[in-house]
Amino acid sequence: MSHLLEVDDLKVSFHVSSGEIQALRGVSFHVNSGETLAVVGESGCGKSVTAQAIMGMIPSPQGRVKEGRILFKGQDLTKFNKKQFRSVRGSEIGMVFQDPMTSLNPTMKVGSQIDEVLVKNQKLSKKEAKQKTIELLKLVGISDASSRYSQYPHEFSGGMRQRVVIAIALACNPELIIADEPTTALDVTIQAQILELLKKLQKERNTSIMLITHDLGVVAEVADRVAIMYAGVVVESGRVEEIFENPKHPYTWGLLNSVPKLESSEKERLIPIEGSPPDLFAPPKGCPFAERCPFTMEVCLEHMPGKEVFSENHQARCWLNDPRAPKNEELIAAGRE
Amino acid sequence: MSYLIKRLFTMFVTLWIIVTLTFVIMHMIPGDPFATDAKSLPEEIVQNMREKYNLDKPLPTQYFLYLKDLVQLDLGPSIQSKSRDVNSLIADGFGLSALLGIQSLLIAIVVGIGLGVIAALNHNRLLDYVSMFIAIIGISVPSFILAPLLIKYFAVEWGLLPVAAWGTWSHSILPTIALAVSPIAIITRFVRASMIEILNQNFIKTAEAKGLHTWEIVIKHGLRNALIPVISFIGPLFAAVITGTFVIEKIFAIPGIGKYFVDSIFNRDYPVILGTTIFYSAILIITLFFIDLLYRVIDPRIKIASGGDS
Amino acid sequence: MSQPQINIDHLFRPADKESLHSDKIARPYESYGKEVIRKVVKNKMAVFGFVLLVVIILLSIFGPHMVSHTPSKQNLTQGNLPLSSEHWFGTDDLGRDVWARTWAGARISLVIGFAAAIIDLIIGVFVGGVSGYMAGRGKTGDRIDNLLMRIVEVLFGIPYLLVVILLMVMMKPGITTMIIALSITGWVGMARIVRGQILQLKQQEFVLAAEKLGTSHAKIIIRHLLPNMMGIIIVNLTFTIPSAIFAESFLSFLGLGVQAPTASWGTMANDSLGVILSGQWWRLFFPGLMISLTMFAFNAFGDGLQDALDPKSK
Amino acid sequence: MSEYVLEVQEVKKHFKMGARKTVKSVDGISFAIRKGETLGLVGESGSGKSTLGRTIVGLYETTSGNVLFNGENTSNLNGKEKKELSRQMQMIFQDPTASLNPRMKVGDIIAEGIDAYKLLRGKERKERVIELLEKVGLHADHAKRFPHEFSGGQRQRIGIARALAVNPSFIVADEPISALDVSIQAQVINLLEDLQKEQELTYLFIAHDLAMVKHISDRIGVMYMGKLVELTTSETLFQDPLHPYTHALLSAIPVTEPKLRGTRERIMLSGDPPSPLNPPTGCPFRTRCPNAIEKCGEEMPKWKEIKEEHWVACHLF
Repeated sequence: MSHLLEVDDLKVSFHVSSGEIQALRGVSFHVNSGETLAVVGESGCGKSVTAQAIMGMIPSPQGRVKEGRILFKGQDLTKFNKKQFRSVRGSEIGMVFQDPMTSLNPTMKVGSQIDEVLVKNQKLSKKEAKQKTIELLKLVGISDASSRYSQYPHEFSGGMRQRVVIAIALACNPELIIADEPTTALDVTIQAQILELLKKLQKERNTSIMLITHDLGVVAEVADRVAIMYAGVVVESGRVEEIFENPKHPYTWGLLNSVPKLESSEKERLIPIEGSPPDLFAPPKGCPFAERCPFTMEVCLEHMPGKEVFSENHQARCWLNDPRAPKNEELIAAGRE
Repeated sequence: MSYLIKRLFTMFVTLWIIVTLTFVIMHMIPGDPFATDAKSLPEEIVQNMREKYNLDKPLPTQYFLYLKDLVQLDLGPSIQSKSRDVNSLIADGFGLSALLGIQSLLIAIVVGIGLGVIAALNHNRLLDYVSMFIAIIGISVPSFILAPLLIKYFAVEWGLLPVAAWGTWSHSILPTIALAVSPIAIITRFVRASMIEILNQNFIKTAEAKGLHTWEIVIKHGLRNALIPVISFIGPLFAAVITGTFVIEKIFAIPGIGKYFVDSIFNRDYPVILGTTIFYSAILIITLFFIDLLYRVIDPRIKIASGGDS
Repeated sequence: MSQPQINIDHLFRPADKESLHSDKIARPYESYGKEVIRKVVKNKMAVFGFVLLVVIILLSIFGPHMVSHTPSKQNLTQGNLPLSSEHWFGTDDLGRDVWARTWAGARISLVIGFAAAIIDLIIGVFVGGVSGYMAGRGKTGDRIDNLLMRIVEVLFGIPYLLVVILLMVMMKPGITTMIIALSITGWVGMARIVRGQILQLKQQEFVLAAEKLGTSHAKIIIRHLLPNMMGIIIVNLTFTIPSAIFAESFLSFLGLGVQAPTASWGTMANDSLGVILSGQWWRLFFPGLMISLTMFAFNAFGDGLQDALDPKSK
Repeated sequence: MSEYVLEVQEVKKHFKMGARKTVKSVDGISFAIRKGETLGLVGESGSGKSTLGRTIVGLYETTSGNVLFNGENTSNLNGKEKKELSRQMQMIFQDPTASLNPRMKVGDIIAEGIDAYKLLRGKERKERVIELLEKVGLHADHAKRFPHEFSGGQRQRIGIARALAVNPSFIVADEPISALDVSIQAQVINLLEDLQKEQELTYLFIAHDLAMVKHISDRIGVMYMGKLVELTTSETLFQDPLHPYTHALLSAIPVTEPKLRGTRERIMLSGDPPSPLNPPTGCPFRTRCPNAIEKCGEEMPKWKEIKEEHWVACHLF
């Protein structure tokens, strides 16, 4: 199966008055047809910039794709001009944003905001578009869709607004939906509804989803594969089971350890990752995680680790996986616990 | 509904305070409207005049008599132009002033929004700097400097347009331009600032992700939202245009209401000063009221009935 | 990615982590003031405005002394002279030196501008501050806020130039009267801005935290609220000063402001209104240019400052 | 002296919105916290949990009801006693960016309470600031820096140091970790736990992350639309929840491992919480409750102790 989306060694920088922020420093991953890829990482690791790069929405003139390719159905999006991007956005790639409270135009009727994308990309008449919009509203679980059509966003709750944003992303039946923290701003009961909706829609329509999140619970719930990002690089990627059961990167161990286990009844002390992520103004020359890693070796400080491939899907960038690394199994096992 | 009632009530209170203040100030002014003519007029006639204008009565009585007339929309007689009352003076002048005001305001709104949007779309690029430079120039050059320059070049040197006074519509072109320049600049600045903010909002990103063209995003999603804060600014702007006409009407010798107002101050023509002040204030207050309503129409988040607590 | 040409085998041993400062500072140190100055300096228009402003202020101080003519000395035989080495900006119909008069006028404009702005600042910050701070503090607090806001609302509804004109008519014309007249309604804008800011800041958690820690009202206002509003207040000032200057020249032009023979940009413009057509362009040009340059300088500087103080700008 | 550090009795906090509308953010809540205990408070946004926290520490005046601290009614005290009591109840805020004054140096921020209560001066004050900085894992030379130079986690630790500066015995932590990254959250939680042991602190821990609340709390209260609907030990709440809302809340937590996907029974709530401006009659949860009966629309269920240490407000029990 060929990849629907393939990001290859993508480098993006932002130029601000005080210098260059290297937001993406060689990001590679892919999304297959019909699967959900979760891109996980803490704030500032480059998850959202990756999404912006795919959509051609990196703020210019400060931000710029410096190197790498983004292949979508075989075409390199980094070579696209504005017009080409417009033909992809909305019709082939849909996008769901983080904050449903501000992602809808407050002075435009909810229905018209969905219509618009249909009229633009599918050249439907106003009337056809309205009909389709009402169907879409029903599809995303908004009851009383025809009267809701002519209401304004402020008359909708957060959860319902996010459903509308999803309806916009879905309207033209795109092959890929990029969802940037779609449930972060929502309450847990609403989050469950939205995740359930995304799962259902994916099953019905066979859409690929690139889900950006920082919440491992969300990942465990919906992802097929996972890419873990840290300081502008993908440090580990693999099938969701592999990542949760056999993680190969100390950062992944750290992430898994720092959330309390609901299932365990004993009160265990959390194992945090000490320190904070590096500043991308002056990223370290070696492994970006070396400063916070409990197993740092001298090599980690000097050289960026290469990709270590464990299975068809599972890769990690860590010197510990190098055959030359000391087999400190106990230590590593302890860290993974 | 309660909002409308409250709003109307405040309007009347404001107007009443203005009437009272103006009335009190008027009568504290040193100098007598008949002082200049006093020598040539026999004492008896002056006395008659005082009676006619109620000036012989105690101040509170004068005040209540004035209010009584005012309620019937009668602004009283003028002192200078003896045959005329203030109502007819205003009726004469208002048409010209309103034409000038509306013409220049319309130009200002169209040009100002255009320049502001262009500047915002090119934020921190050449066209932004050019637009802002034009705007700052517009704010910096007072109309009483600009107007003579316009006359000198367009009318005198090049002979393109009539010099001054009032006649055909072409007479109104130069004063309209002179009056529009500063509102253009002010609107440009406001629209730019507001538009830049709106273009950074998340819903603009949603619109972009829909595959819309930049101009579609600006017109359908940006402009209406960007204009909401600008609308609240049109009230004071309207006041600026009104007061701007004082100068313009003086320079172009246009017999508008502004000219009457300035003349009446020099002539100590109490009833005219009072009348025009009240008239101006009323116009401004009513404008502010309609702008407030417009605001609520454009922004669906505010309901007229609820008084806007969202 | 791996470097096969360099032998790194020996590096596979635990690193000395002590040398790594685990809790280092995220960003290099730059104080708020320095940051603002850096951003303003980057803005060419703002720098230009600031330099222009300094030049105008210096000329208003020293300008009249640079020539031997006093601003109001008449010399009817020297009337309406064009520019010369004797009269740098020419003379008016009464033979007065336009250079001297222009800079004497600048003094009046600047004094009125700054004085009116400072009075606006004091009253506006006080009323806005009290109103905003009291709002939501029990019944009395709400009442005080309500009362002050009603006053502001009514004053806001009055076209301010009308009030100024009326006051100028009522009182003896002159600089003091002008300043009083301009400040009577001028503070309303500042009060509204300050109140809005305070209402917003009061909701910020750092103000709640200070309150929780037992910090007194006065200290909360001085240490937490005012420093965080300074930017907006200063920007507002850079726009009130030129509008006061504008109002002065406007009123003087109408004959309601500074009285003859005192020189003011407005009166000079008014005097020369008739003669511009007959060719003595310098009599309108120089005062007009100076008003425009002053307005331009303040506005350009204010715009730059506003951009620099905007936390969203980089 | 009472066994409880803090007793909240029928506390209400209503906000007036305009002339006629009132939002009942906190509407008759009662509970008590023992010394050294951590009580977790969970609920969706708008449930009133933050308002309750702020009301307890005295940032908001109660509309009605009493807050007792060490057995003393906080509203009956005179100025001096009130100030002393206020010192003992401190608060940690949600947003590590907004809760620190950007124009003040970190050292002065931490010393703010010391200054306000005139606890220490000069050299002693300086030493205390350094001691506090080190206690929360920062360095002495950080005192001269401004907040914007720190990362989110570091800022939150500064906020904790500020609260500790006045030696409180009770701390309300209002969503102290919700604005932080996952890897940083654990740092802050561990710090809070260590401090609690060291200084015998009592916590009211407000959060919406149920897993974290379970981890740190001895007992947990669940809030819905201004009311407490269930309160029990964390163990019991997760193993034997009673209120239908608690059930739904628990079942909505995402699984922690992909292999558990689909194993848990899901109670999917339909719809959103009702508008606080226009709450439903009777039990506020009945509009979304899968088990609602007729009685639920008629009256608000009583707050009662069903089993030992297990309180619930629901007509089904």
